[in-house]
Amino acid sequence: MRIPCPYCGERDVQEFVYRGDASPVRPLGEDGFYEYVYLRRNSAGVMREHWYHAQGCRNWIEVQRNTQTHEILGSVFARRVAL
Amino acid sequence: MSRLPTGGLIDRAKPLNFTFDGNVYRGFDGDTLASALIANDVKLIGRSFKYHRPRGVMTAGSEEPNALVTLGVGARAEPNTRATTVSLFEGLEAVSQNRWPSLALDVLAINQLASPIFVAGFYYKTFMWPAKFWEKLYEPLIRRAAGLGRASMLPDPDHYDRNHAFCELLIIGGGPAGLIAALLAGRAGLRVIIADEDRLLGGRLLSERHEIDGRPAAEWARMAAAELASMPNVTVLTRTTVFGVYDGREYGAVERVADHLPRATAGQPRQRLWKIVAKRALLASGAIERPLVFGGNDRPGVMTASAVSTYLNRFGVVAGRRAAVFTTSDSGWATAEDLIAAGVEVAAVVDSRTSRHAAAGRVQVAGAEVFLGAAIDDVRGRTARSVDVRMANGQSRRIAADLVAMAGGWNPSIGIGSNLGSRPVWSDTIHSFVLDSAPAGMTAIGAAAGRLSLSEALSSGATAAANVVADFGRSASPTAAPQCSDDPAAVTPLWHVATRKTKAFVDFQHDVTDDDITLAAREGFVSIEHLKRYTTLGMATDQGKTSQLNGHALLAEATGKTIAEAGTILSRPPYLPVAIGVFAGHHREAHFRPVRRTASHDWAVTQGASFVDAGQWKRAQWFARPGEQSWLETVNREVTTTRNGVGICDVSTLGKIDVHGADAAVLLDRLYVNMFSTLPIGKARYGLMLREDGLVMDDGTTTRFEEHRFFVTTTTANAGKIMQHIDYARQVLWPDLDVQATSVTEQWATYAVAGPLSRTLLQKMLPDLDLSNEGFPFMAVAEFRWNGMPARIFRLSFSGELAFEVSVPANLGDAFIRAAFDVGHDFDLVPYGTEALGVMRIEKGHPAGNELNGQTTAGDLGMARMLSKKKDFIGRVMAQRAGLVAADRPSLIGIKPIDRDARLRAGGHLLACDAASVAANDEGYVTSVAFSPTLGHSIGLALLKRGAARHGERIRVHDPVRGADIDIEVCDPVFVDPEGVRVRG
Amino acid sequence: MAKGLEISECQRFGLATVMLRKNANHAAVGAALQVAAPADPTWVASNELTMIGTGPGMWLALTETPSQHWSATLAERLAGVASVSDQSGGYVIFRIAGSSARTLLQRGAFIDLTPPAFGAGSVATTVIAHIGVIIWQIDDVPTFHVALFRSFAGSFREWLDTASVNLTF
Amino acid sequence: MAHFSLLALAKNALSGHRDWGPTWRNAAPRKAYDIIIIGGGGHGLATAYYLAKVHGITNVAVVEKGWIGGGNAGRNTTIIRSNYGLEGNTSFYEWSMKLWEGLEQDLNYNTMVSQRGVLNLYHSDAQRDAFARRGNAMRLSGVDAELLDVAGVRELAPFLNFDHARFPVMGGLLQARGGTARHDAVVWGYARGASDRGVDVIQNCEVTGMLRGPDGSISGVETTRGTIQAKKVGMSVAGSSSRVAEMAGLQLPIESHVLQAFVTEALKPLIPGVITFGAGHFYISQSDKGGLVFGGDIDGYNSYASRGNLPVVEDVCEGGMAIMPLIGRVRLLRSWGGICDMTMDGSPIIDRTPISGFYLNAGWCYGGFKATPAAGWCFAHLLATDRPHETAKAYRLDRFATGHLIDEKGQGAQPNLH
Repeated sequence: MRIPCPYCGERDVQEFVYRGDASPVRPLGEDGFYEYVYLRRNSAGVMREHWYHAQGCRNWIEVQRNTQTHEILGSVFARRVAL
Repeated sequence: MSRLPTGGLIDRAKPLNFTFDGNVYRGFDGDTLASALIANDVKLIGRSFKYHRPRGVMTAGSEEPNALVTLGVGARAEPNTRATTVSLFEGLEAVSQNRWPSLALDVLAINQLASPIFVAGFYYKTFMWPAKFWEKLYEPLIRRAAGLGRASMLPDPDHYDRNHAFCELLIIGGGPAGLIAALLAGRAGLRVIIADEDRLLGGRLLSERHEIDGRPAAEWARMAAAELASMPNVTVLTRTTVFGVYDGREYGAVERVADHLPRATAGQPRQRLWKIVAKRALLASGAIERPLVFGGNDRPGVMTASAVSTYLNRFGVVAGRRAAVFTTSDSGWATAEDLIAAGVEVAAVVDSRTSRHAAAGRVQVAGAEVFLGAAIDDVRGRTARSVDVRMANGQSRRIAADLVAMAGGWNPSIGIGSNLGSRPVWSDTIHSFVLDSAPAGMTAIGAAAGRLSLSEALSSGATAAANVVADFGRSASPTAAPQCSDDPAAVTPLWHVATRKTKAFVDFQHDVTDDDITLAAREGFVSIEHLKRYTTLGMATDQGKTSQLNGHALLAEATGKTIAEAGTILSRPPYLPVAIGVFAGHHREAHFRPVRRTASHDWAVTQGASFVDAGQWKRAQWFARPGEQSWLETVNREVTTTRNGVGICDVSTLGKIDVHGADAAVLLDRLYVNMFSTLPIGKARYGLMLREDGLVMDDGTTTRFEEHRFFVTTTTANAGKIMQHIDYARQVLWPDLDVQATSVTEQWATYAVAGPLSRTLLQKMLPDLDLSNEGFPFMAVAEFRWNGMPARIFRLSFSGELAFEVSVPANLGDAFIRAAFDVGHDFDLVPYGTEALGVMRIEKGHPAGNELNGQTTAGDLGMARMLSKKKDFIGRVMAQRAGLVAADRPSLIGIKPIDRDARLRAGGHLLACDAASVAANDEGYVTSVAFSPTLGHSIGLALLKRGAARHGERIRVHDPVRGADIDIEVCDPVFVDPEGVRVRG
Repeated sequence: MAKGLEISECQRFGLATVMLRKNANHAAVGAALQVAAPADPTWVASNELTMIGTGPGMWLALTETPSQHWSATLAERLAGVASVSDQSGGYVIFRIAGSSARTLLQRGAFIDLTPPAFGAGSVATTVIAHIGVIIWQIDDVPTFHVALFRSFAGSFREWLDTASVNLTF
Repeated sequence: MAHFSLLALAKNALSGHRDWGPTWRNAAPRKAYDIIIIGGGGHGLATAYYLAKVHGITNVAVVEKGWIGGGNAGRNTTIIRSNYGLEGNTSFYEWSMKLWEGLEQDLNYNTMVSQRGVLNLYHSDAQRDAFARRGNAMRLSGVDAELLDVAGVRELAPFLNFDHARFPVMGGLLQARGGTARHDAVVWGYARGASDRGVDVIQNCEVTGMLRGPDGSISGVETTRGTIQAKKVGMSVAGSSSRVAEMAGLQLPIESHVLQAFVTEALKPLIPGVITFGAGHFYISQSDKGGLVFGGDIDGYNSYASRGNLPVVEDVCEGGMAIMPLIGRVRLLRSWGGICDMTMDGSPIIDRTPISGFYLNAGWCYGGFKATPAAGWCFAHLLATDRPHETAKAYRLDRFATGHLIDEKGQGAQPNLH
C-alpha cells in the first residue's frame, strides 16, 4: 500500500504509524472521554484516518481510505484540518 | 536416448552432466531437468502425496504437479522443486522424494491397497480412540507419511537481494501478447518492465511451430527480445516470476539470479525480491492446458499435449515411442501433427467430439487411427503401456502406447488478476474462467484474457499496448500486430470419463480422485471452498493450476449446477511458491534488525563490557574485570564502588526531545500530570505522563533552559513513541499552540557520573563550572562548553547518590569518556553498566520499565499526589474511572526475604503465607529484583493489593515455574537513603 | 567496491534542525539566513549554508565549514522565526557517488530515485534497511548524500558492503 | 446421523462410500426460533451445539451469510493454548483447553487436537521475568507452564538460531498442553453435532437488518432469505461485529484489522509444536499435511479486505530468517488474510447489550480460534440463562467505561498494538 504524504509524496505504508479514525475530537470538559478514547468508527468503506509519517517528514496526516478496497482517495496534513 | 537428432533451442555443443538419484545422465545447455530426464528415458520421477503412486513428468511448465525433486545437497538442498522449471547446469544433483527406501520400491505405496478406506476426509471419521493415541501414534504416522521433500535442517547459506522499481507499464509474461505489447510500448518511449519466469522470452512461441512475419516464431521472439534489450527505457527480467499484486499498484516479483549456475560467485545473491510500482500492468501470463480426468491418467507417460509438443519442439525430446492423443480441443491435433512431423508414431487420436478435424486426414495418412466421439477410459501399465479407448459405439479397443497426450482445453492464468478480490467469471466461449474486471491499472491480454489463438493473442497485446501508450499521451507505431500462422483453439469440454476400472485423478499431487469429489458432495461439502478444504483439492504445491477447474466441474456435475454457479476460488499470492529467504533478504540472523551503538560503544568494548539489547540499542550491561567469578561479583563491585566513590554510566539511549516555542510550557503542562510552566529556568523536574486512558505512559526529567526552550527526556524504550505522542499533541490536538519539537536523542552523548566523589571528579574535569551544592543544587542544570563545543550538565540522580549527568555532542562522546577516565584514575573511577544502574534504582525504589508496564496507574506507583488539580492534562479524566482508583489495586511496595540469604526473582506472585496456591488468593507480583550489595541481601519491588498500607506484613513469593516459595517482608520501596540526604549532599 | 561507485563519509559539518515558529513563514527564514528555505523536499545552498527540506516548515541546515558557535549563531539569526536544534553530533553523512550509486540506493530505498522523479536538488526522507535516512542528490554524476543517525552508522555500513558487492549481478 | 469409527469407515468402503449422508443438514430458514445465532463460524456453531447439548434448547438457527467456517474459523493458524497471564483470561482459556481435550470424543469427529506444545521464546531478563509472571499466573489457575532456559529450548528445538542471533534466545515459556487443531474439522464437527440435535444450520443467508419489538427489543432478523423471528439474537460474527452491531444501533469499542497468515509447501516433519518468536513478530507450527504454518503481526490498519500487504510478509519472513534460517529455501505457498475484530484492550466481549434480546460474542482479536469451545459454551450459557458464565464474567462490554480492563500487553486503547 502506498500512502500519499502531502509533503513527501507517495510512500510505502511501512514508513507510517497508524492511529486510526480521525473523527473523534478530544472533549474539553469532563464528559465524553469514554466515547473519545474507546468508540471509533469502524466503517466498511471510506474512513478518515490519522497516520504519522514517522520515517518521513514526521507529520500527522489525515488520509481518506476505503477499508474494503484499500483504495486511497487523498490525504492532507492533520493540522490543517484541525485549524 | 529419446533425443531427436536435430531441432530445439538447446545447445548441442554444450553437453552437461547431472545426476538423479545418484545416476549420472547427460543433457544440454538449454534443457530443463525434466527435458533432460525425458531425453534419458527416465519416466518415474516421484511419488504422490497420499497413495505414493509412481509419477512422471506431466507438464512442461511451472504448473507441474508430479515431477517434484529435491535439488542440491546439504545446506543447499531445495525440496519440492519442479523438474520442469529447473535449468540444467553442469553437476546438477537431484533426488526423488516422498519414497522409502527407493523411488522404484516405495513401502508406503501400500497406502494404495488401503485406498478404499483412505477416501477424502477419512481421518475425520477415525483415529479418535483411545483419546491419548492421537499425538502418540496416529498423528506421528500421518505426519511421517505426509509431506513431500525434506528440509535441509541447516541454515540457508545463500544471499538474497532486493530491488525497487517504478515504471509506467509492467508486462507480466513474455509470450506473444506480452512481447508485442512491450515492443510497442517500448518504441513509444514508455518506461516498461517485462518479466517472464522462463530463461527466454517467447512463451509458447518457443514450443509451437508457428510463423510470424514470415519467420519461425522462435526466431521472431529472439529478435523481439533483442530489440527490447536494446531499449534504455525497457527493463527485461527473465527468470523472474511476478508472484502477486498488492495495494497501490505494487507488484512483487522474484528473480532467480543464480539458481541456474553451478555455483554463485562470491556475493552473488541466489534470488532477488523486486518490488515494482507500476502505473499500468498487462497480465500476459498465458494459459495452462487442462488435463483430462480418466482412469489411469496419472501414470508416468501421460502428459498434457502442450507439454508433449514443448518437449519435441523446444527441447528436441520425444517423451515416448508410440503415442496416443486424447483431445477435446483443436490444440490436441496440433500435438499429433507435431509428433508425426518429428517422426514419432502416433497410434491413435481420440477426440471426444464427433466432428472431424481438418487434420484428421493428415494423421490418418501418417498411420494413426482416429476415434471421434470417443474417450480413453483407462491407461494400463506401471508406466503407460496401453490405453483403452471407449469408442462412440460403446465398444472398447486396447491400443499400445507409451505416451498419452491429453488436451482438455485451456485455462487462462488469471491468478494475479484476482489477488485483489476481482471475481473471475465463466466464459462459455472458452469454457473456463476469465477476468471480468481486473485490479486498477491492470488489463489481461493474450491467452490470459482468453485470446487463445496466436493471432488473437498478438492483436490483443497490440491493442492493449496502444491504449496504454495513448493514455500516457504518446503515440505508438505501428499499432497493428504482425501477420502470423494461426491455430484455432476451439474446445468442447469433457470434464470426466466415468470409469470403474482405475482411479481417475483430478488433483494429481494430492491424489484427489473423481470419486473423492463425488463423496465430498454426498457429504454436503458442496461449496467449492468446502470441497477444497475437505478433499484438499488445489492445495498442493501447484495450487490447483491443473486441477481446480476439473474439480469444480465435477462438483457442479454432482450437485446439478453449472460451473458458473458453482463458482471458483480467488487466487492469493504468491502465484508460484517463493522461497522465504527472498522475502527476508539481508535481514536475517544477526542482521535481522539494525544495531544502535552509543558514542562510547567502542570504548566500552575495550573496557570488557558485556552488552544487553535495549530495543535496538546495545547497552553495556557490566564491565567484568579479570578474576571476577560471576556477573554478580562484577555488578556488586560496580555498585559498591559507585556508592562509595564514583562511577560513570552511559545513559545516552534515553530519549531526548527539544520542545521550543512560545507555548512550550503550555504543551508540557498538558502532556504531564504535573506542572512545568512553573519550572524555573535552569532547573530540571521529574515528570509523569499518562496515556489518554489514564494509565502511566512514561516518565523522565524535563529541563527549562530558557523561557521558551525546554528539553524533555524519555525512557529508552519509549523514545520513539513519545516523540510521536508530542507531535500528535502539537499537530492534531492543539495545532494553535506555538510549539516546535524535534528528537535530539542522537545529538547528545550523556553520562551519569554518580557517587560521593562525582563532584570532585567533575570539578577537576570542568574547572570553570561551580558545581558546589550552593552554586549548583539538586535539579540544577547548566549549559557550558567542552572542548569549545556546546555541552550540558544536570544535577540529576537515578542512583540515589550525589550525581550529575553530563551531555556532550555525540561525536565527542568517545573523547569525553576517555577524558573522564584520564582524570578518574585518581579517584578509582569505575564504569558501571545497566545492571548496576538497575540495582541502584531498585535500592532507591525508582519505578522503571518493569513497573511502567502499561497496566499501572500513577496511584499504583505511589505517585497519585503528582496529579495536578490545577490544570487539564492527557489522561486526567479517564484516570478517575472506578477500576483505576479501586482501593484493592496493586500498589508499589518493597520486599525483603525473611531469610536474608534467599534469592528473590521477578515474576513471582504474592500470596498470604498460609493461603492455598490458587488464583483466587493471588495478590500481586514481583516486578523487579536485585541483590543489594549495600544491604547485603536480595531486595525487590512489587505490586501488591493495598500494598502501601501493608508495610511490615509477612507474605510469600510464589514462583512455581522456577522453584520454591520465599517468605518476604513487605516494606517501603525505598531501601537506601529514604530521606534523600545523599542526592542533596 | 563495484565499478562506478565511490563511498566516503563526510568528516566535518554543522547540522541543525530548523523548525518554523507559529505565524512565521518560509520567506522570513530565507531572509534571516540569506538562503531560500524550500517549501518542498528539495535543497537550496548559498553562503556556505544548505537548507534541506525535510518537512513542512522543517529543514536541516547544513554547513561544511562550521564554527564552534555555529548552531547558536543560527538560532540567534532565526530568533522569533524558527527554532533551532543542533544536530551536528547526531548524524553521520555518507557521500555515495558514481554511475552505480543510484542502482545501489535503489536496492535499499522504496522511492523512485530515477529522473525526473528524483534528480540533483531533490531530497527524500525515507528508510533503507530499516534505518531512517535523508537522501539528497548533489549532482548528475550522480552524487548522493545520505544522512542518518550516528548510532546506526555501523549497521548502515554493513548494508552498504553487502549491497555494493552484488551490484554487478 | 451415522456414527464415525474405523469400523464404519471399513463397512462403507465395501459399498464404495455411497451410503454416507450429509455431514450436517443444510436447512432452510423457518419463520421463528427461540434463538438465532448470527454467524456460522466455529463460535456460532459451538454456541448452537452447547445450547442444544447442555441447555436442551434446540429451536435454534445458525444463520451464515456464506458457507460455514468461511470467516476466521477457516483462516486462522489453528493454534490452541491457554497461556494467559491476567485474571479473567487464564481460567477462561483453560476451560477452553479442557473442552478441546475431550472434543473429538464429545463430537464423534476427529478435529485433530494435537497437544504438541506451545513455546514462547524470550531474549532478555525482563522478558523472562514477564514470562515468569505469566507462567506463575497460569500455574495458580491450574494451567501447565514451564519456564525453560536456553538449554531447555535447545533440547526442544535444536534447529533454532542460537549462535548468530540479533536477539539471542535465552529461554522460553512452554505450555506442553498447547498445540493445534484442524480448524475446518472443528467447524464441521460442531455443525454436525448441532444439526443432529435439531439446530438449523442455514447457509447463504445474510442478515441485512434487525427486527424490533414494540419495546425496542430485538425480535428477529431480516435476511436475504426472508424475515426470521426469534426471542433472542446472538451475534458471533468475527470480522463483521461492528457492521452487525450497527444494525442493532450499537457502536462497539472494536476496530477491524487484517491479519495475514502463511503456509509453505509440504515438508516431512520438522517442527515439533508451536514456536513463537515475539521479538521478531513470528510464530510457526507444522500442519499434519507437512506445511509450515506461520504468521506475525496484524498489518496494523483498519481493513475489511481479507488480504494484507507486502511489508508484513517481509517482516514475518525476516522474523523467520532471524530465528530459523533453515527455512530460507522453503517456499511460501499461499498467504491469506483474516479480519480480526480488535478490542481496545485486546480481550474479548461476551455479554448482554443495552438492547434487550441482543447478545454479543465479539472482539476476539487474533485469538478467537483457541477460544472456540469455551466461547461457544459461555455464549450458550449467557443466551440460555441471561447470566454470564463464571469463567467469562470479566468479558463485560462496560469494562472500558468502568476501567476494569484486561490488557495483557499493556498497550492501552490502540487496537493495532494488541
